[in-house]
Amino acid sequence: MVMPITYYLAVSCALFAIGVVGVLIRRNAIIIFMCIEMMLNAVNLALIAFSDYYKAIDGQMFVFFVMVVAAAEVAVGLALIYVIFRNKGTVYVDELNIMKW
Amino acid sequence: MSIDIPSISLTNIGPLITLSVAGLLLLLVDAFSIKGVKKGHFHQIALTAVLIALVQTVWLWDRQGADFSRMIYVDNFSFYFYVVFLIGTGISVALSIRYMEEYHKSCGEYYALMLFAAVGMMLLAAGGNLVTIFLGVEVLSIPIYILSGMFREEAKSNEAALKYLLLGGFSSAFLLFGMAMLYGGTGTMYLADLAKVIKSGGMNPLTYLGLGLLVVGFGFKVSLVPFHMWTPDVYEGAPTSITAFMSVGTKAAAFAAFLRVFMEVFPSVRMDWDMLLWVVAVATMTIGNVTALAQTNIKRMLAYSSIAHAGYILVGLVAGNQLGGIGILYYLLAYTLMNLGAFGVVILVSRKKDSCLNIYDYSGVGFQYPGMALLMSVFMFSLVGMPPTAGFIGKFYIFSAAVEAGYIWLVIIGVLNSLISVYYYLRIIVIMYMYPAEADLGPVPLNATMTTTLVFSAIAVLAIGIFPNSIYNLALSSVKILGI
Amino acid sequence: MLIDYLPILVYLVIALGVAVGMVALSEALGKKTHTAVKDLPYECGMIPSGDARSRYSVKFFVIAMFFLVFDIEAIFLYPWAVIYRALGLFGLIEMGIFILVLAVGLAYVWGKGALQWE
Amino acid sequence: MNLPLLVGVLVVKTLIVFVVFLTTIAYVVLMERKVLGFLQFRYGPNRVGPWGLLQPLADAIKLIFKEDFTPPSANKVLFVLAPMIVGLTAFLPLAAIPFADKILPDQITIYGQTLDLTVASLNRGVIADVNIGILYIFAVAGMAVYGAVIGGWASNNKYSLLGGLRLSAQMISYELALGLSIIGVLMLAGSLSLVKIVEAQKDMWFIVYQPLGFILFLTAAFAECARTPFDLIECENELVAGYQTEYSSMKWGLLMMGEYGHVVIASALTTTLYLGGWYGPYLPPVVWFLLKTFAVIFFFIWVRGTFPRFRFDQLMYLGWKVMLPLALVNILITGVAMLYF
Amino acid sequence: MNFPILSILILLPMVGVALIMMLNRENQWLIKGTAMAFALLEFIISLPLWFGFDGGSAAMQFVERYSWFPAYGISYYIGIDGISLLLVLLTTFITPICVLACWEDIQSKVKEFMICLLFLQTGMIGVFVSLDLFLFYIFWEIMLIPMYLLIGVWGNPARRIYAAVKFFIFTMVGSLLMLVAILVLYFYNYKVTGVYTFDLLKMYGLQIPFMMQFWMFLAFGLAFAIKVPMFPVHTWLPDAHTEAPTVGSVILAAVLLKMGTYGFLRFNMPMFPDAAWYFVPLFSILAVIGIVYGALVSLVQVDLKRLVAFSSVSHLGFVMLGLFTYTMAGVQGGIIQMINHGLSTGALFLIVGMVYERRHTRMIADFGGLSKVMPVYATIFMVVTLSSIGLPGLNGFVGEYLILLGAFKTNKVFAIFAASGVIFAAAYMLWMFQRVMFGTITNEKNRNLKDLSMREVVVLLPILVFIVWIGVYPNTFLDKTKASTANFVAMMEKAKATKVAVADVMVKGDQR
Repeated sequence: MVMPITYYLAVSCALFAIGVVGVLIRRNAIIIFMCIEMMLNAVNLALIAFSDYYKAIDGQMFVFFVMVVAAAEVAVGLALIYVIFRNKGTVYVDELNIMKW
Repeated sequence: MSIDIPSISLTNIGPLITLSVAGLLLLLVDAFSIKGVKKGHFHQIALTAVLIALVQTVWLWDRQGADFSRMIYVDNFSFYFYVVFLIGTGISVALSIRYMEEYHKSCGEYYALMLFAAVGMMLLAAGGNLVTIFLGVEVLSIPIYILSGMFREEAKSNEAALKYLLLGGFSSAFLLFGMAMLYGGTGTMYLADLAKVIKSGGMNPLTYLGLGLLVVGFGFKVSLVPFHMWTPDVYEGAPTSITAFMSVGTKAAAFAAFLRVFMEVFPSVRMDWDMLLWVVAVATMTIGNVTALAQTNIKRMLAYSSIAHAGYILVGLVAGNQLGGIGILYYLLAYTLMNLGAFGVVILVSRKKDSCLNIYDYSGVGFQYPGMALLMSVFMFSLVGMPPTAGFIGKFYIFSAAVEAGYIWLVIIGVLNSLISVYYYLRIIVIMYMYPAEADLGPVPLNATMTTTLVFSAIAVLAIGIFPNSIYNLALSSVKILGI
Repeated sequence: MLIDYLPILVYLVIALGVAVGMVALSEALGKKTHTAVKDLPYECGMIPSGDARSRYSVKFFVIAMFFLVFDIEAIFLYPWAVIYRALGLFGLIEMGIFILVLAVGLAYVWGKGALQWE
Repeated sequence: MNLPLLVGVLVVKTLIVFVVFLTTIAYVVLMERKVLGFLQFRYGPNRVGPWGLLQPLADAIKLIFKEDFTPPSANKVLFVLAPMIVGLTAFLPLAAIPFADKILPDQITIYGQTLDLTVASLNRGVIADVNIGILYIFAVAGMAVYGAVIGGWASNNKYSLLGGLRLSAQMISYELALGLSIIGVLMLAGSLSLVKIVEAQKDMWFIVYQPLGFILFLTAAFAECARTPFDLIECENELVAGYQTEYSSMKWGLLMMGEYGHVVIASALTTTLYLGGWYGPYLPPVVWFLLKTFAVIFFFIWVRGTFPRFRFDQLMYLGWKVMLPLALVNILITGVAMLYF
Repeated sequence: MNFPILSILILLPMVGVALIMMLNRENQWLIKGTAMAFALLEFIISLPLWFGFDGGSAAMQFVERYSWFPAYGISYYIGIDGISLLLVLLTTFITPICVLACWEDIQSKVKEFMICLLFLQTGMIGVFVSLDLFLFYIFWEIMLIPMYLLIGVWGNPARRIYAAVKFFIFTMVGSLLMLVAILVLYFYNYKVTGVYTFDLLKMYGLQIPFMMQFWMFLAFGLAFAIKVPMFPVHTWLPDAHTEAPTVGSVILAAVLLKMGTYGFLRFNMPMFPDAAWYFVPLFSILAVIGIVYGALVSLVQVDLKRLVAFSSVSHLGFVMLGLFTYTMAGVQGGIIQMINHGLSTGALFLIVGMVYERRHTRMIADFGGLSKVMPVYATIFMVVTLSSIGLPGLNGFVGEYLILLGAFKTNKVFAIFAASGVIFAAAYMLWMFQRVMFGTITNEKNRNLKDLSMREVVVLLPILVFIVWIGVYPNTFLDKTKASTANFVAMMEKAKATKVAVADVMVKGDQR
């Protein structure tokens, strides 16, 4: 039951692409944020697949770090979004327009 | 199960440890207000740490090799950047003091985060493995996300932080995907091994994809066109001291990694990326400069100009020769000094909170505060690239590198861009010296540390501009490591 | 390798079947009547006031964020713990540093009063 | 390898284990009522069947036939989904918990076909001996919080929402302590597989080496199951019934099954991690395992009958400021001890 | 040569700057005095150059060379030959005059003004004495900053900023392209010789392919042409001159414009001789256009200063024409004309400035009959005007005569057109003089104007002395430049000869 690496890659790329598109078209900061996380997880998938493919541990180790980083990013991000929601009452990036985008 | 315990020497990352420990200490001191440490004096801890780290770096100089199972390079290239980051951090810390007091935020975590960001920068410059590089990027970025949003009550600050976070995260994801692809294409994450594989004809669709995505990822961090959209907003909204810090720190760190990765891993496939970077460099310089022309907010102006500077620096990378490497290293040091100096004056002039950020608020500063105006002029002329300042020598190196490599047109576009930049940098000087003061500007609350720092920066800008030899030699011994 | 997870898949199917089946069973068997008062959200017999989905204390968010960070950090301890015997003193020192950093983070959060519920 | 046959055996084995598990849950409810009655000098249920032994059956029939009411103001999909999640997350961890050493021979012959039962640990007293068993359990059990939050939010009831939020805050707070407290065990066992962990206790239960870890784990487990003294989410005098307020019929039944399922799982896990799992003299492994588990369950009920409830701030205080640092200390102590003793 | 006289000349003003920075800004007298003292000291120190200079040698003299930036082959390499000798002396000579001239003119921000002035002096001297391309470029750029500030801060309020920025940007355009060219040259030199150097004299001997010369000549040429200013890129000059304070205009006219012509002479032509020959027609035509255009435009000016400014365009056209003849007469004429222009146009600006101080207007129409109320002024004005026109016996004649002589030898058409410039010059200058000085006093405000003060006479007198000196006995100056000029002409001839030889070979090859 060994799956070819291309399957994993395809899923990973698809996830990544969905994430990118989500970031680009969605306007809700939280959803954008989730899309970014999805991109990171897509990468994780790819890394693990490669790691398995090369029978090397590097990729899996990298995934750990990515997870940590993602968590830290989420912590900061949610805090920020919360503050913004309290100050402005919205999390839609369109409405955050004191400065030009 | 047997595990090879790598022999590691913590002294090799002494500066990083110092800064981290100091950062943790700051957090504790802040949270528990230990006796004998006044709340307002956190910056002293931070500055001390920076100094110690600087001494450590100097002491480490000329060590060679790698440590932590080759995850971290211990070489002059890293050390050079350590010095740049430490100078940048030190100056930024000094510039923050009054700014923080004004906001009644004499908070330890502010300085702690700065130190952590500096650690990230160092990690980025020293990374010998894609993992370390990615970690560096994030350890650098995450504190800066927070720092940009430090002023919780200010909508602008919030907005800047969120924008930076979203786009920063976005770019990290690209960078990461690129790294994954490189890994997938070659089966290794060590830069040295990657280079070997690629040199022996290991380029395949995955590695090409990885290469491209790396450019995107780094491009975001150093704000290359077309990945520059975040820069002006974030620079404008973030607290000025942080804008200063990130404008130099992030850029220098990302360029360090950019340079290391492209010079070490991809030199054998130069043909594949030099035209790409050529175009990006031209676009970056031009768009940065032209847009900067239209700005009236000085922070925005400096933001766009920083984009332009990224373009100049990229020229050095396109050149890709030894001189180019030296040019980039020198330029980043010069840029650190001059840009921080400029932001320092901006902080001084914006007397009350973030007022006086319009360039016309500088009317009459020239003769009311001759010292400050003189400093600003030095920094502006340096940013323009007038001799005998550091900015000139930096551009000189970079452009001469490109000439040497045969990119005459790139250089011509570069100098024409410098010309455009003359206009908006000069405008500040015009306004300072040639416009009448609209009203009495009132006292500028000077602070001994800040003043000393700014004077130091100005003198340094002139000194390394007039006597670039020592820096050249340092940079030379650093770039040699890259094998160019 | 993968075959080791087959039982889990089987078990998942069965458990899911049971869970869904139970709900479906009572859905199918129980009778349904609606009255105006019965349809109201339960507030001890009072007429409900205000929207139930209002904002709630920031504390919950803060806790969630702390968890996120600390839990992920804790995850790092697992692989380490498994091979601790092989790592020996080296592992202890490394993880000691790691735990120290975690502890400083906790102390900071503590000192700043973020763990204070009231 | 004959896959269909393998799956067939697997299904049978799994079904048996699962039914036993469900029955256990049902009887834990009864046991609780009986024990609480005993502790309070009264009888528990004693009308349905001898000593009330058929009470669970009666309850089940009642629940199934009760009106399945979904409040119109609730979010329908989520409202239905929540109990399923709660139920599932209580059922699923069982898959990785070993209840005996070997229960079947390595090879059996069915319909003339020889089947190698070592594949997928079919011969062992565990549904799935995966090498990351403990992670699996945490991963699945951690999802329980979704059930509570979704249920609380979907009900569109203030009590529910607050209950759900409290539960989530409580669960994630104690999940940290829970996760960190078992690291000592992992260090001793050197594996994440629960089977390996049990096997590592052949000579000595880990509770001996890990007294602090055991206490922390058990406390955290109480909180995770939202049992007294941490049952703030449904403390009837504050929040009616917490996130369960709007639920009725079998949906509520699933919630209850989830709750008691968690208790059973937590007890089984305590047994596995600290009390030597199936090991014990004279009696068969399964019996030992059940004995130990029920002892822990009894302890759960005993505590419920004895302790007062915490206030929410006290709960948070305990979780973050006592348990978490202690868990970290425990790791260091274990580390040092393993090096030098 | 032991005594580092040139370095002292470069550094002394900086010492003055440092000193003035420390003075209290309230004490204007002290500031002015210090500046004056330094300017005079500078002049005195520069005098030994004249006496110590060996006019019979074309070699660089007073050479100082220190390794500055060895890795790059940059050195602090300075020295003068006959050409730069005169220009250095002109600089040191003009500066004290300027300090004295602005004694009362500049009232506000005196401290900064003096700082700029002395700073500027460093830059100017540096440009004239640098023999290292890199060093030269640095001085070339540094000099921009104080001049820019002089125009922008102390200029005419209405349009000073526009003028200052225009000046700055025009100059930068050229100089940045020059920087690129310098770099290209530098690396070409390395490729050919294997030595990293910015040494100018080494570049002279370099054999550069023609196409490269072509572009390099253009790149360098643009920088210098803007500075000269030559015809199509001259537009910054009238603005800068008009808006600058008197002293700014004087220095601009007297010294800064010379840097352009000096640059052609020192860098462009010897380094890229083939291209230099190639471009003779183009640049000669531009020079002639400059002469005629400058003169014609001067005719219609209503503003005194603007008129003088456009006359500069015309005069410098002469210089360029002279240089591009590559003949002994033409080049020497060009050199001497540089000095002449420095003296007479500088004096003209001073004169205009003096009347401006009194009347605060520069419109020709506002004046008339000044000779009656200001006889001394009128006399000096007359002499300077005539000098500018090129009256025999005064300096202008010498230069223009030599240039036309050179031009006639090489291309008569250009010479004829250029000669017409002399006539136009007479026309606009004399007409201007007449309108300002003669006639009846139409404007009552002019009736009570004071004649020149002692200080103002002292300012102008030294210039007059030289105007007459050069006019009567130019050989004093020509002798000093002779050897250097001869050397230059010989270099150019040699290049032409090789080019002809190459062409011959090619032609013969064709025939075979």
